Amino acid sequence: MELKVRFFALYRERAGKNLVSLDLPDKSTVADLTAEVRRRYPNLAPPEVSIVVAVNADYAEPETMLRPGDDVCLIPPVSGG
Amino acid sequence: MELKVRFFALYRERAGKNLVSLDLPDKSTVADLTAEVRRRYPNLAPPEVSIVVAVNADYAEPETMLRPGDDVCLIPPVSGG
Amino acid sequence: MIEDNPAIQLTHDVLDAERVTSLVKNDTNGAVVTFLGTTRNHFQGRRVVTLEYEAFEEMAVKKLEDIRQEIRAEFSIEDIAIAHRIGTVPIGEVSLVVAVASPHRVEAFQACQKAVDRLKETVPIWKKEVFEDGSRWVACEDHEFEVPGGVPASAPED
Amino acid sequence: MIEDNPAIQLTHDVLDAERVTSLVKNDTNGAVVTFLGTTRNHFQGRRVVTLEYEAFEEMAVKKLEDIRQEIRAEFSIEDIAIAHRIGTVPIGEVSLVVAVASPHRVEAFQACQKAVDRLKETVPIWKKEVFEDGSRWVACEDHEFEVPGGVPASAPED
Repeated sequence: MELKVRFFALYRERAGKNLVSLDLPDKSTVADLTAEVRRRYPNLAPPEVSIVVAVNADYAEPETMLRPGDDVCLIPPVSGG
Repeated sequence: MELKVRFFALYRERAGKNLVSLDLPDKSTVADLTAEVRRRYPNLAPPEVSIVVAVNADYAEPETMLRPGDDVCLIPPVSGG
Repeated sequence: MIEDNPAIQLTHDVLDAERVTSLVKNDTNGAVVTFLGTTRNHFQGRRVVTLEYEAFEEMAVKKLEDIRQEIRAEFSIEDIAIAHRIGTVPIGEVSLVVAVASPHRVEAFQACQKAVDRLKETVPIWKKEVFEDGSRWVACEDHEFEVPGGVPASAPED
Repeated sequence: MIEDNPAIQLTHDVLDAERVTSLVKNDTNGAVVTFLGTTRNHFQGRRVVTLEYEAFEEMAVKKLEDIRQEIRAEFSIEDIAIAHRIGTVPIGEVSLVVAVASPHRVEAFQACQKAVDRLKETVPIWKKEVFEDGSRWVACEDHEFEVPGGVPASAPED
């Protein structure tokens, strides 16, 4: 399935894009997606820092299964206030 | 010595006055003054509640010695805010 | 206003919380915590019609300044301003503003709360709740302050 | 403003702290605590020229509303309003307003502080400090977030 993935803030700047299309096998999980993101953008985050993902505007666990049409966003460490 | 004593809030209302002249022996203390106040105004405060006194706009201990010309005020329990 | 220090205000006028807060804001502070005390419309189910604040003004101003200095020493905070309204304060209006600013928020919250606590313990200001059928000096006319055979606390006093 | 709930505001405009506070005030509340986050002019000795806030707006609004509901459940508080500014925020201006009102002050202080803490943990908003010679995403570009051989954190990014 093809998924649109949005990048914000530091990730947007490091990737040089705010939207990326990824082709993933059906039944891929959030963990599969972040692994693919790391392959394509090795400089996004150091290996020991996990990449947080929001699916349909809520935080998702690594084992969450993705579905076609999901709104997927990568969330760098937040710093509002 | 003669001392002017000011009453505020509940004490003012219970005494029916905001200023009283008291004649006290020289070298009287704050405790002597409150004893005299209680004799003249037995309904001011119950015996188990101590009457707080400010001398020259600061809280005074019971053993503080009074001097002629001191600004003496009786301070009911405060409730600002 | 009783004296020249703009960070301490005791006034019969309506309080301007924005003005008090602006006294503490500056470009090195990242956090501003403001407390507003507002007059409530009920006490133990009785409807409060209005509130009357009385102050021993000279001493109240001194005690408020003491609190400012205490807070500055305890929390390494420079910027704190306090304003208290006295006289008649209609229900829902602001009787107290305490504004504290600090580079960091934890200190700002702690310092503001401590300043309000100290004010309620030490500053000679008294609040009277006026009901439709009587009145009550808050903190004074609690159970332990009843005088046997004395003036009943809930009697009309004005 | 992203949606209809007036107690949650995400905006590119200057924040009006008085308006946010007025949303929580009512005659049954005796205590209002307001937190203002303001933009600081320095970071570790470097002069900050301006700040840029970026948000994942749809999710940020949802998360802010989650915080309101959490606070209401935990502290039995009804009245809480949050406003966050995004985009460019000049130094010294307000980026965040959290206002909480309660009949009693202890709960108001605790609830306000908790709301600010939760916001900084969970709401997808990012702050970039812009220096004269570079910039830095706060919280991201700490030591542990450096990518070996990657983009140096202090390099000019725009």
